[in-house]
Amino acid sequence: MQNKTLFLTSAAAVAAATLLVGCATTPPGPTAAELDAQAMAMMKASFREQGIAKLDRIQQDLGQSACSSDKPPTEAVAKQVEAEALASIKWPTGGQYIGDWRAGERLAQDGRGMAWNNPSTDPKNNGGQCYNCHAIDKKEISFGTIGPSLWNYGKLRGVKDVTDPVSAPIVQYTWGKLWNSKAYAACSNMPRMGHMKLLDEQQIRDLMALLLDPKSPVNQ
Amino acid sequence: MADPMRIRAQMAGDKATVRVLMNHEMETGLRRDPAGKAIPAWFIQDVSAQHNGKPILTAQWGASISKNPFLQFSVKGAKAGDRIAVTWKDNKGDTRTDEATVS
Amino acid sequence: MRPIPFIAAALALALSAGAMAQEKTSADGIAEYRKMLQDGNPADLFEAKGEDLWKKARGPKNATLQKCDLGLGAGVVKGAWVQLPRHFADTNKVQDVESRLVTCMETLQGFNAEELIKTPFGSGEQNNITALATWIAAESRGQRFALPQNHAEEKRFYELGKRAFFFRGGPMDFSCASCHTEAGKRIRLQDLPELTKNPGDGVGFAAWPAYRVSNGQMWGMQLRLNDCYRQQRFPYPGFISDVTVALSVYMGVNAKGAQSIAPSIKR
Amino acid sequence: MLNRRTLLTHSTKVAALLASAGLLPQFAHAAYNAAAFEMKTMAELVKLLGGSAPIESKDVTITGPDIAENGAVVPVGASTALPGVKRLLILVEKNPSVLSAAFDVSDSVDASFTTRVKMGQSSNVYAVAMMGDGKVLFAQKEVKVTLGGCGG
Repeated sequence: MQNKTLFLTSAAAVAAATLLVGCATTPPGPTAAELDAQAMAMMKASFREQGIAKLDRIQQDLGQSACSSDKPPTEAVAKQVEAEALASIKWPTGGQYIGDWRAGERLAQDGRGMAWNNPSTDPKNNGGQCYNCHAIDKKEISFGTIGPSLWNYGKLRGVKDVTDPVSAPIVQYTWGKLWNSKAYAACSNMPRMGHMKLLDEQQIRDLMALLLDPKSPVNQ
Repeated sequence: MADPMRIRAQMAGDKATVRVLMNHEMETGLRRDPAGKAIPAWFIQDVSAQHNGKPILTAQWGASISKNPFLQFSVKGAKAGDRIAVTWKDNKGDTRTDEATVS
Repeated sequence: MRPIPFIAAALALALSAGAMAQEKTSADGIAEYRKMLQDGNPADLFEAKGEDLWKKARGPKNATLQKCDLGLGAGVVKGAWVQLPRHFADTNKVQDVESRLVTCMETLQGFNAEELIKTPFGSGEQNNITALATWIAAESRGQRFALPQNHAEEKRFYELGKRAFFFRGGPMDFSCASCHTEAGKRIRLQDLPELTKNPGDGVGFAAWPAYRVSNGQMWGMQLRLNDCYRQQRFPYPGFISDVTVALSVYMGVNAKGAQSIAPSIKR
Repeated sequence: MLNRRTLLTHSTKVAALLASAGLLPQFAHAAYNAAAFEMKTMAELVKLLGGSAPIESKDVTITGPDIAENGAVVPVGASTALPGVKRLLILVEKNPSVLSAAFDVSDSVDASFTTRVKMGQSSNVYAVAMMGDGKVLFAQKEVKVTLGGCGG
């Protein structure tokens, strides 16, 4: 099957080159648009499903395809992605934003979930994988640097009481960022934890507590 | 049969530095396979070395030695061209001996 | 009185650098750990096995691989690794080392290519392919990457590889680019090579095949990419599928001039 | 639990092997001491091996990294320049079995060995020198084991 695809795509490339050969001094390769189409065909032909990882995972949504090149999307597309993401955010039931920072720390440490060797896509089996990319509690020296440091996240933003209305904007922003990071940056590297059902509401509450609870070690 | 070892023996001053890599799983017996079944312990227990046929070292290992074990030691009074042999034996009774020439 | 401002300044500097200093210490510790492992890389075991396999008559045709053309002519191994993947006229395909080995094992030794491709990593002939790739890479140790980009298919595969590199998908919106487009970034404590350009000697593409201490396995680039896609939460890339070869062309061409240290040792 | 049972079956197996040890002369004098690999602490272990209470000593050296990027492979070395050393041990305090390796020192080799051990968690590692006169000297070092990245 792979062979056939390759044959077909190269045949197409040869055909395209033959057509154009009359009006160019050097035989041109495929155009950018042709390569885009060939790349999509290649992605489709090269992968097979395995365990919980089905082929729909390489069917891109608007945001994914808009952020799939070395150039950022146009401002209009970025705005559209962000607006759709913002509208998708599910705010917490009963306005309960904050859970248990201890459970949050365990989630932040846990990098498992959603890979083809994992048993199920149930959020209960997933970690938040936060330390992969962020410094969080200073005591953990094994942290990544793709995202910004979250040490003193709540403290630096002046959160003394998470229920105080003064804290509401930062509390809501943090929930939104965890639920669907693309609401605030179309091509954010951060997974959409809530929107893609990587974590459930309670798990996000626990991460919220890790970041915002004045008692959390992060804010000492 | 077990795969061969890699033995390098190089002169350093009046001694030969011997570095050995062994092909072995070194299963602790404490791990489980994906189906939840305990993986039986399988590890090298005895290691010995000979210099030109004369025993110079014996060692006993537990299952906590890393997979594909590494061992380094120095042989006194060795010279280029001497033979260094290393033997291991595991808990299943499998054994392997390989030899290197000091360079 | 003179020294006081100096001391105060130094103290202030020391305080502000406090957090940084701790990070530096763990980075130094990790560097020291990696250095300790350099001497006695178990990859040597696989390299030796690969050399034996190359010279041993095997398969239904009971033949060796010594007439296998890795791009520099039949049987030429030295220097071949740093020019792979490349286009091969006989198959009219761009092939990486593993893909080329499958071709040679089929044509010279009579193995069934489909069977080889279906064999899971870490078992049977797949282990032999990894060992062979390890030895082939080792024969070019110290040489600099110079993938050919003359053939139209080589250029096309570079472009396809670039597109695959930036392709976002899966439940976590990851692409290769999520982790590998900036210098100096880490996942946990693991440094991430910047793969859109030459990331330096012995870094990124120039560091594989490698022995993985975490699981005691030898990994060729095919398994390396396979596990990248597992961690990207993608579906399963076929062994020697076009996407894997195209990505290798993209990374390999970008790594032009980087010195190969393969086989190396990795966390 | 599992550990003990496995080791017990080993002891039987080893006993059987010893009966045929004549085939392997280099091992004839070194029966595998399965009991030693069941000990949980340095004190227990040294007592079992017939040594006196271990004393920390500058004359014994333990080498290893401050931080191990992966606990599956931690390079450790034990050495001493003291004359009269009979045996060098490498221990990992928090492993299920404290003893990793025991090297019998002869006049033909340096009392210096390097190997690699598995560590389940951050722990002290020890080099223990058992001397001909029954004294037991040791050196220790803490090795931090870091968590791996990503999904593992």
